[in-house]
Amino acid sequence: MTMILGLYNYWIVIVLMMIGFYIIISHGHLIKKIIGLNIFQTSVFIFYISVGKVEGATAPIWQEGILLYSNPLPHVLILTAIVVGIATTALGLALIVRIKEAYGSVDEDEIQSMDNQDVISQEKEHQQC
Amino acid sequence: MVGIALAVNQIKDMFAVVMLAGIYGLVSASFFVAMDAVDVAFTEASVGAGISTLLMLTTVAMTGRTEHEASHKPLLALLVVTITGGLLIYGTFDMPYFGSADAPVHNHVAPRYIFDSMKEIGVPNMVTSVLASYRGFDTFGEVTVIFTAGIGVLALLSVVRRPKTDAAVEAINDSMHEKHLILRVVIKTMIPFILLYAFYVQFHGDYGPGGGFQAGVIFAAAIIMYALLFGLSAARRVITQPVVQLLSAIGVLLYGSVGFVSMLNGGSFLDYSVLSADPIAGQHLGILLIELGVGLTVASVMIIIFFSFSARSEYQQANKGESL
Amino acid sequence: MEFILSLLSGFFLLFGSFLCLSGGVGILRFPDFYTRMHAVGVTDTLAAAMILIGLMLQNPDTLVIIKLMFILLMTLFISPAASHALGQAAVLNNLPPLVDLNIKDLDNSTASGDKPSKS
Amino acid sequence: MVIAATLAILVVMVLAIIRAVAGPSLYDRILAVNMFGTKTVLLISLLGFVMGRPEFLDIAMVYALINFISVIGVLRLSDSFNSKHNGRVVNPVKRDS
Repeated sequence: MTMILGLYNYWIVIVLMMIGFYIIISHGHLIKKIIGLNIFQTSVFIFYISVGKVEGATAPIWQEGILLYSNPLPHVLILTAIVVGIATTALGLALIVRIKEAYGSVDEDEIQSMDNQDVISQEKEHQQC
Repeated sequence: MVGIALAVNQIKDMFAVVMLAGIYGLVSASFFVAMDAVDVAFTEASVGAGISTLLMLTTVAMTGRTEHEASHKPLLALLVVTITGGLLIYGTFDMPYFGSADAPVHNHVAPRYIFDSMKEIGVPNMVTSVLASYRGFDTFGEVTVIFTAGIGVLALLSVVRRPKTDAAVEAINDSMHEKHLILRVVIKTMIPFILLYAFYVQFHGDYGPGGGFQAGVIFAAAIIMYALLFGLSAARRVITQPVVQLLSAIGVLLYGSVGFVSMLNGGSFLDYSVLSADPIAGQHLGILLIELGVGLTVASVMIIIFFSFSARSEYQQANKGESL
Repeated sequence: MEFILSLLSGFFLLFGSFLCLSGGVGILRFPDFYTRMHAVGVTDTLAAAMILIGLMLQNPDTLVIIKLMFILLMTLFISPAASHALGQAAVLNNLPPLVDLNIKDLDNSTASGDKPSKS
Repeated sequence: MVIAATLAILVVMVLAIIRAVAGPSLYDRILAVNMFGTKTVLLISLLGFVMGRPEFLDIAMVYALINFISVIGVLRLSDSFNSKHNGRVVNPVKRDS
């Protein structure tokens, strides 16, 4: 019982992470993949933050008379990671927009089949030559 | 949160999924508050709930709303996920319990950050002091990453603007003026306060939650709000593309040059104690400057990203109208 | 004085929570979008105001009260504007309200198709 | 009393999530998100008081702002979205009014 109470935060993190992972590998829609990636990312954030939490402590802003603070280091790492995360997400979305323009689809399978057809037609041209 | 994530997995309508992702961001931010990570909650609130939802919506609007039924069976994926998850859970059995104060994380460098930062840096908000001073080099790297991402988005999505579309844009603008009259009035009164608030967050970051990252995002949010309601061309008239690009570069440069100035003054890179006669005053000055750099870069990169996305979207719509 | 303040703040907080709960029940139970919007829009603004006032009464610090006032003002600005925009968008995009279609005006507008009822 | 209010708000947030997941139309979802946002603002200000450090109201303020922005953005984009897909129906109305 103490183990469950002591470790449940990790398990929640793992469940979230696995859901994100599942979304990434099982869905063909590229935007959904990005959202899955975001969920994965958030699970890592939660992991860091929950590791930094100290029982009975308060937020790491110095104040007269408070001695117990949570660990500020994970907060710093995650703070920057969130902003970097949005920047990279934007980059991914930009790529998706370009893919949509080039292929007319954002579904992985359709893009794959289009690529395959391109390759096949190219090979045919080669054979004709 | 787990429930929301599962729902995201199930729903096919992309629009609903994006809305749920927004709620997910809000929930995780409240979680961060409950976990004492106020600065992180600040960032997640402005980024996860606001900007990323907007960007995803723009993309969804450009790429179509429905998702096709998956053609292959997800059983293999499920198997992989279950095995990985099981292994990870097995790995947690050795982890320190949640909230325990003697976990290894709290014993390495954290005590120094917590107990000495007030003496060494003189900034009450430990997150700011660690971010800007102890680990200033990391933050420099991150700012550069953001800058690079901005460049990447610009390279991928920039369009050559044609003067012909301006009339069409004006027409859209007029129709919007009728439609969103109340919103426009409300927002026009609010935008100055939002900008003021962004500056408050920027310069109050030493004493409370806040700092360059958050302030940048809030500043960008105000501009984005303006662009949403008054049209992109109007927003471009307020803050033009070259200016934003210049500002984003100036932010990174400011950060880096603070580091070099501290080197010239005899310290090591990004060691602010030498910037002034009094080490604590030097630290204050250094933190202020680099937070300003961070804020500039983040704000302008966010604006660049949003502008390129919506310019692309307008461009696509204009092209579609011609082809019809 | 102290006692009266805490009593008042408790009253405001309880009233606010009650309104919140009724709004929550409303968003879940009401039959269509417009009634739900009524439930949320009406209760939300008042509930937020009540809870924030309750918190204001609890704290003697001036800065905190000013910040709370700002939040309150912002909510009072934002919430109606957002509700308005939402309702208007729904009307403009022809989301049908769940009513008996014996109202003449509405009937006409759905028949002609192009023009939604002016609201 | 503060804790009671916090609990009430948590319950309402759960209800709003249910509506957001179930919501038949797009606007139901947006409404639920909007409500969720205001509730988060309240929750965070209450949490600040529960934890005894009411300086954290800054975050609540950011929430109020950002929530508004995202609702407006969603509406704006959903407009353009709808007009793109059944443009024949919506566009004339826009020009008339």
